[in-house]
Amino acid sequence: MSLTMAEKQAEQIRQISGSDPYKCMKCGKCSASCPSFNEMDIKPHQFVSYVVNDNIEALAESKSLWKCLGCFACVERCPRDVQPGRVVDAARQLVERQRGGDHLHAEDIPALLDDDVPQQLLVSAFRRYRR
Amino acid sequence: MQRIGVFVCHCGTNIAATVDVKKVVELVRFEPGVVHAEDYPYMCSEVGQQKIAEAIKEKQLTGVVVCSCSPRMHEATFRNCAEKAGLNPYMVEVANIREHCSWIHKDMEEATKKAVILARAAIAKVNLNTPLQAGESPVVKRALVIGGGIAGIQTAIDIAEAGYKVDIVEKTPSIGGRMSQLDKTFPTLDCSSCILTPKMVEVSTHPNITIHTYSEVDKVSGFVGNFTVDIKKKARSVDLDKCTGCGVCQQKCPMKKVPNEFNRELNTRSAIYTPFAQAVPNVPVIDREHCLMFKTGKCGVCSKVCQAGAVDYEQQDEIITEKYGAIVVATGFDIIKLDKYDEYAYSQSPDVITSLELERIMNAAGPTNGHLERMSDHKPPKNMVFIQCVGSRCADHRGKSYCSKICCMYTAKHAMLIRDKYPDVNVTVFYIDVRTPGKNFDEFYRRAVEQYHVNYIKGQVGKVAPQPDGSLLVQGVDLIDNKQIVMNADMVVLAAAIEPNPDIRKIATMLTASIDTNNFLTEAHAKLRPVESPTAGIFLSGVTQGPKDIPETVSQAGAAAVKVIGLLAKDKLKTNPCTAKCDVMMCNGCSTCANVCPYGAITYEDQEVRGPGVREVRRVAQVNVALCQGCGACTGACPSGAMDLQGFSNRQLISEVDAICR
Amino acid sequence: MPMTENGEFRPLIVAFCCNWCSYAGADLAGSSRLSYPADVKIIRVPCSGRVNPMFILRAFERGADGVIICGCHPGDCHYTSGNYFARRRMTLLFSMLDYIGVENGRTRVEWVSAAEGAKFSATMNEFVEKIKSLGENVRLGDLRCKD
Amino acid sequence: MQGLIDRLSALLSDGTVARVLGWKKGDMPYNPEPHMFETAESLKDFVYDGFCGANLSKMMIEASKLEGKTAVCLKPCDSYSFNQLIREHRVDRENAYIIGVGCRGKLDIDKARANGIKGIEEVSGTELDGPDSVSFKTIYGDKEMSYSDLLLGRCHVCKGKEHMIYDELWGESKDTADSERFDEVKALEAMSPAERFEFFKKELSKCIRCNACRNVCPACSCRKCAFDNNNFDSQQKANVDSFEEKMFHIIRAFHVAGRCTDCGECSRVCPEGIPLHLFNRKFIKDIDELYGEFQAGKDPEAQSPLTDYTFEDCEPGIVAERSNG
Repeated sequence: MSLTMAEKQAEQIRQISGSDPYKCMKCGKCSASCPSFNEMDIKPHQFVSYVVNDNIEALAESKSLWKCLGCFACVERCPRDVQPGRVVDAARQLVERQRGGDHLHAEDIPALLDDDVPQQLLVSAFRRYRR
Repeated sequence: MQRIGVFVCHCGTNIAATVDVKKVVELVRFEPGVVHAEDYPYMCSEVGQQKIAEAIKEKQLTGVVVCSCSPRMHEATFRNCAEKAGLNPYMVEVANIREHCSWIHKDMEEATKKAVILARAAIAKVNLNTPLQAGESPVVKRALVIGGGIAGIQTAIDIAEAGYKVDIVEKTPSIGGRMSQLDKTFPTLDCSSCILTPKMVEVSTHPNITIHTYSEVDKVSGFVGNFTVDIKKKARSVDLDKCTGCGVCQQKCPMKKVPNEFNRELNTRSAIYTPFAQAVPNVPVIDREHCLMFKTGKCGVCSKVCQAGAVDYEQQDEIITEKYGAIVVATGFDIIKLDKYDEYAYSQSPDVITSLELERIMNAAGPTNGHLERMSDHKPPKNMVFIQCVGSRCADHRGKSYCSKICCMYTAKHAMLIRDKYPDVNVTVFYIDVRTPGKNFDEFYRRAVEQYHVNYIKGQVGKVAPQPDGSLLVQGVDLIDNKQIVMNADMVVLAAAIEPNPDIRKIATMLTASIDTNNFLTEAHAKLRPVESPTAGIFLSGVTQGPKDIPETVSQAGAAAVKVIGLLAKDKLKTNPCTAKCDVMMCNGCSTCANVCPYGAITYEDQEVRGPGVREVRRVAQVNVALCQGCGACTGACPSGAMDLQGFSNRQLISEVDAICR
Repeated sequence: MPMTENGEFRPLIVAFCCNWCSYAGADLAGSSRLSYPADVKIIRVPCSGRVNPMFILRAFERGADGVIICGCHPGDCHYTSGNYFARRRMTLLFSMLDYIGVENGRTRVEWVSAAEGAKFSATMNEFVEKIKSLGENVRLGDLRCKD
Repeated sequence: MQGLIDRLSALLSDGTVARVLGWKKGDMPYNPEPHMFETAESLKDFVYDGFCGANLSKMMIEASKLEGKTAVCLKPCDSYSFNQLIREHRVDRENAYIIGVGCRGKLDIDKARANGIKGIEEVSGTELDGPDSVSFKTIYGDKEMSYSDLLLGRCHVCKGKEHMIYDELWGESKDTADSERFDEVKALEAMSPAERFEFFKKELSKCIRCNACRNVCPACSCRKCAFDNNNFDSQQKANVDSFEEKMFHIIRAFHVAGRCTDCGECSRVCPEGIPLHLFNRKFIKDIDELYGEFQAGKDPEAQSPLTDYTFEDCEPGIVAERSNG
């Protein structure tokens, strides 16, 4: 059985994030916790159903990917261990990898900084990807 | 050589759809000892059992193998059937070709092959079975109920009404349990103590009921029909017989700063106290941890003011030993600790409370005399937010995986009562699902919405932040509108998950009753034996078995009582004949087996042993069959193999291994 | 070597399950239709403490490729302590088998409660895979100069 | 040795004991055998020298059923076995008068043979207070070997010179340990499973099932051995390929696990020279490592690790973890 592109991407997201979207009980606590909720077009609790429905294309194009601060409030508070923050993070990685580079040198970063990227996201990323 | 009959059940299509039963019948015919084999759609049915009985008689069967569902399901059925047909019931073995075969395999050839092997193992075992006779043990006509909440009270009353003696052991100074802390009850909104107090009085005055409050079960030994229990009666420091319950001691006690457990520590009590006004017995206890007399040796006020001379600082803990035929566990629940839910600011603000605290606040005998007010500044709230499923339905490390079942209903009750009494208070409920299965339950919830205009929002709260002005900022989500909501509240009420009483692990261990990963006691069968523990003689009442509301608890309490009555009504019980047995010719008398026996069933005695070329007095093991429960730990420990287990003997098990590995 | 038509190795696995927890867990796996390979054959014992090391060696000697013992979780033994004794006995026996060069994956102890049908099935699937990876058990069968 | 004989005679004469369990001269100078001496006169054949390796504790099972006390000579390591038998109610302490005899290690005649000393007619220098070298008179002339080079394997891991139980002591003992007790086991553990398997297969293939190990073992003292009863279907000796043939030594080691004092008699008596103690010592090592140090026979009150447990005990999975990790 061969997977469609969309299914493959969804599977990739599941693997990168380590998250099982089927565990979601649609309580909305992620969205309730999210400090960037109002900036987002796809809301945190919706990320999960996009993965369940293999709709990664839409997720990749959404503004939300770049609005998530990576504060992990949703990861901490998710009662079902679905951890939407990690799903967003994985989607972000997927998009970045498709653009080519998956690796940056520290000295290259300042030049690449986009004014729109929230600072906290950078700090959060450093925190997670050091080593 | 045995004459074995093999009976293969189709179980409708449950077995026959995956296992070729005809083929099984054909193949087992050639097994050693088999003289008869047949199949039938439902072996457990009247007709099926008739077939077994007929074959036993016509073919003079000495052994029976039924290939059917799990022996845990129908072994007793088939053994009874054999016994009625004149065959020793222990000459029947069941090959489990449903749960362990047809239900888990899809390939017919493979499943059939496995079914034949399982049948072969059972046939090999039956070839070595010997008729066993069940012994008898007397039944002590007295029951013990652990826990004096509504579950324990109801069970005790029902058993007592049937004419049997019942003892209740309650850890706290009074019976009454959680229900005594509640203000009103859903869905009828009647006052909790108004319906509970008469029951408490009934139980305390019933001639067949003895109540041990401020007491704990310390040790349990024995078995169904004949348990011996040590009950530790903690020193109350007040003589139960002398005290008149006048309450002067509590008024005069100089130590009034003790957190009041009954009011969920929202206010304080004196060191000598009764938990609440309607307490049974209405006799205070001295909390020795806080009493000045016990801490400093200087005080003695209560003793001085007591007209009856009931205060006794010298009183000691006392252990009483009683015998019981049955034990009911009704240890109830508590709510979970909320220290892992910091986002709701429970530990930061006194105005974030649990629902059980709200019950006390709304109760006329509670810390605010029934006035709805904030615990921080005692002002009436304007906006109240209720948050559901705090710690329930959690897959993470913080909470419980189950639904606590009662929260949806009591939250609707709270919301309704508040809107009724304080119509200017806005009430918002954040919910994931509203679960209202139960008679008049959904109607009750709809009334909260339709009649009382309680604002139910589908969604959760992410954060509660105390503000400098004393209000609480609540950030939640409305999933229907797909909007984040940020609102101000004066009080936030958390529907915290319930969990079994933390003492239950210790108690279950003493009773050797199985317990699940959530600390609820396991039933003997989830559907068909819901009030019995798998451990014979142990029964379950109330939330100790799983989350339930009051009406469910009361019906289950009654059901447990019926099971107890059914047991106590018997004069004698048949004992399990599958006990250990020592071959004195082989026994070394080394005591290894006695060291591993959990029941103290093995003793040693000098006995004259006679056999081929042997006639001497030897120290050999003796098994007390009334105590032996048939675990077989001794058989594995015995170096010589002298100790064997009847019904699961070494030879039988080895022959099963051989049959499977053939 | 026992094979199916397509040349796949089908191991022979004996599972000893205690009556109170693991056998019931296996029943629950059945009633929940949680499948595991037919290679696993279950023998009911009252308690994991009933399993004599002789039974395990016997199974191996008669051609079993793997033996698994399932009992109540520590602390939950229906007979209070049987699984604790089983735990020590099996630890020492398994260590001895490993010592004489028998692959240690061929023996296993797992605590499965009556409520853990899913765990029972998962454990058996995993164990069968493990035994398949180890292949046929030759070592215990001919420990003493069969050839 | 004469002092010991005199003391034993006195015990017999004054009626303290009814008999003496000791060693008697054998047909060769290096094979004294256990013997029950009933009279003072018979003690003229009593011998106690470097070849008295035999552990006499097991014989006390039968002796303690006899009328009157039996004097028994126990070396320090034998006293562990005796204690263990007390714990298992197999011997009657009251019926035993224990002479704790000194020991400076016992000798293995095969070590001399391996060293080319054959055709032995006489041996001297093996007594307790003897010299550091042993002299052999052989048909090929006189030979000499140092006492320590002749020691039994077990004496190189001596448990110590203290007697665990005795009524009186005779002679000085010496701790002869000069290597680590578990070195041999560790060396095996360091091999690959395939190498270990080959090692044990080679060793066990030598077994002729003579039952010498079982007959000499003080822990293997069952009235009727599990291998001789048909409950396990393990008794058919005729079948070369039968269950017991293959599993005998593993099962035997398991049956004595937690009870074996590591006296080493099994390896000493094996006519095929199978290092049977390697099974027992593996169990002892595992028990020490997993459940805390335990020496069977040291304390007759101590609970055997196999009839004991703690909630926190390791899981059987530890075997794979240790082995693979």
